[in-house]
Amino acid sequence: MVLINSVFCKTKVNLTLMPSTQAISAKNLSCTRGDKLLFENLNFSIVSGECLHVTGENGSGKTSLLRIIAGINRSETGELVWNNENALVNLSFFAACAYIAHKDGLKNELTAIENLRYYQQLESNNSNSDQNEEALDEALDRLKILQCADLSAQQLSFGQRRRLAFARLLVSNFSLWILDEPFTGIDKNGRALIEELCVEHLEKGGVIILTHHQSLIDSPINAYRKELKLSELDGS
Amino acid sequence: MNPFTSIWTFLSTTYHRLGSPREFYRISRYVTPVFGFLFLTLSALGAYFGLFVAPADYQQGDAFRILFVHVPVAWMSLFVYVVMAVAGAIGLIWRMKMAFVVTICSAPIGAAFTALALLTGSIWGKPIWGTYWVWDARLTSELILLFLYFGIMAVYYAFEERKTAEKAAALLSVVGVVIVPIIHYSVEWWSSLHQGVTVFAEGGPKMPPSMLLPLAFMAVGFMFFYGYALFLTMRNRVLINERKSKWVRALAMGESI
Amino acid sequence: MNTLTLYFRREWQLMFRNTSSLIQPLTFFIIIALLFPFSLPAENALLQRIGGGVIWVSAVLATLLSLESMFHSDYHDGTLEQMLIHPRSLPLAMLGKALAHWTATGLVLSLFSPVLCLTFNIPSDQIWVLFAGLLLGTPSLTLIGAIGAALTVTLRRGGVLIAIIILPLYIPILIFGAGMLTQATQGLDVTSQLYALAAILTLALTLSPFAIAGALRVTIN
Amino acid sequence: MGSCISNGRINMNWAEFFNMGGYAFEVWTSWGLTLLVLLWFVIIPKHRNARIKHEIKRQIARETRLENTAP
Repeated sequence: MVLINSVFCKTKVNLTLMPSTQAISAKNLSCTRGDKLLFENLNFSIVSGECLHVTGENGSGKTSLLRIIAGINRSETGELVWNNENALVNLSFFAACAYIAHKDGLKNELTAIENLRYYQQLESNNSNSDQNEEALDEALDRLKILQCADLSAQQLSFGQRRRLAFARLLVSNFSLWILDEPFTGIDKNGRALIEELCVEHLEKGGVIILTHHQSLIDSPINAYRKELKLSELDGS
Repeated sequence: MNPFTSIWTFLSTTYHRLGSPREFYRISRYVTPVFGFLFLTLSALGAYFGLFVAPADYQQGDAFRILFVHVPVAWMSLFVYVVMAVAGAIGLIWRMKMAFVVTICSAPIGAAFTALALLTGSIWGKPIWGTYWVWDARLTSELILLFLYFGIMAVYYAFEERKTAEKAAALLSVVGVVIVPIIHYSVEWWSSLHQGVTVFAEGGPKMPPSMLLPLAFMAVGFMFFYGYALFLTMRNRVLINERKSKWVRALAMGESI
Repeated sequence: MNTLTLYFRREWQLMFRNTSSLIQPLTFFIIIALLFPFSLPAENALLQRIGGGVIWVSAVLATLLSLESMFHSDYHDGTLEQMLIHPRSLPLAMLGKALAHWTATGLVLSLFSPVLCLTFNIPSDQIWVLFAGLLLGTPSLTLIGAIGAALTVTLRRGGVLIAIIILPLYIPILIFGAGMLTQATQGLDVTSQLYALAAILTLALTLSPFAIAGALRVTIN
Repeated sequence: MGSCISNGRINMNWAEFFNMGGYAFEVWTSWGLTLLVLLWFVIIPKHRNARIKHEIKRQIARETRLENTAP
């Protein structure tokens, strides 16, 4: 299955139409690393406008869970349901889902705008280049890094790189954002900016799944928040 | 119920049973000794006919008696590779735990068969060709096969996470099985020193029955040996893989399952 | 833009930003090939006889060397994770990437091989045979090798492991490629070997992208 | 050859049999090596099986001890 499902990929997925309500739910997910059982029988269900905040100790499997939801790793049991369909064999899920983690997926050799353009081209077949370029500038501007557009990613500061990674969310039409520790290494203004983007996304009917080691009580996201706590299992 | 349906039901239940480590461990307890017994009987018969009964070859003298171990071992080296790759493919496609165990446990056995085929082949070559090693097509193919086995084992031991290691080794064995025929034909083209295929030649075997009989006994016997050794090693691997589970813990405490 | 072109162009863009990745394989190829005359009696007749084989072995080693870095940076900067989950076909993406990689290694080596042939005193009619063989054989080397690169990308010391798992798989290509030259020196026809190399290339082009994609899905976790 | 069958009785000349028509070294090394390898793949796993079970038993003992000492 692993080999085959990527074969019959039709790249022409209609991205412009976001269904009015989105829903993602998980049934009976589990994950083991080596001998250690990170979690089992894990369930959740969120719909449009909700943000799932995954919490837990270090090593409790937060990142592993996010990678399973994003489709990088597979759960040994259970299933993931996206809009009433099995998510991981469904191309519309992969088109709708964006995953941003510690490894930012940016190339040192390329400039900020080139990095962003690659991700834009990946997700769309729209060949109107003027419109596309406009969208890139707009995304960079929104994250206040437009002045860095022609700098290579290597020259960016860590905070600027993070912002560039998040700009990716704006150039394509993703309805599910999966964010692994989105506020790490970013300054106060940057964090406020990202929170603002998240709220906007949730208001539009998007879905967010994120991990953050601290409380989100003071954050504007808190109003949309649902918590999923991963507890330490004893491993047997 | 018609016989076809019942056979199918039997096969599918067996498949599902063997797919579960616990069921495998339970069933293999009875199957393994049977394999061992069949191997002993058949190879003892083969050895008797091969060493005592078969008359000396008019060209090679008694040196041809090496072939009674060399040929079955060489066949097995390929057979094991195919089993390994098929199991690997089953594991990757249907995500069957036990299939990976078959792949991983077959590799050392197959490598040993290959090494044996090489050793006995060159020992046989010394009196016949006058040298231990010639760049003959079949010896060379065996040598490459040995490296393929080593590659699969090396990949398996390179990963710390067992599941990744199993899948990586399985994938490599599937890739290898596609390339093995190409290697075989390329090496054959490259060198045509060796005597032609004797056993499965057109128009029936050219071997006299006195030679064919022990060869057949040994070949089938070695097949059972593979099953025997495979199940023995698989039982250990299952215990290690499932050591946290209740049934293995109960087993270690002396309870039966 | 379709997946194949997108990845081919991206890989090119990256390679030209990083010039050392273009120069290294070629330099390595030349140095390896030129080590042989130093380690053998400097007789023109001998060098002429072994020249084709030496160039083929050097091409195999140079390809192998370049493979280790094929997925390295993609893995470390997270691009590979993103590739696994974008809605485009991963095998096609890998095919594009591998072909681009070939143009920087195998193609460059093949184009340079006639010059090396001159240093080995290989007659001009055989230079063409060697060139055609390399042109048909090196893409298969890259495509098959990429499977090994994908399997070992997460390992800290993957280089030796790539060699162990991939070199045995290279033997048919080496046999037909170098054997073609032996045939040519004896004045025999080489078309059947060319067909064999073409057949291997066809297989590699169709199957190895799936194997590379499968290997990445297995090892990235 | 080392044996001949006459009147249903097998008469063995063992010295001749072991000599293998002058190929004693080759034949017996091949058969011996094969036997050795086959034995290896039987003895080692059987030995290992007992050891694995023993180790799991020790592990369980360690765990129960930890549980008992814990408050």
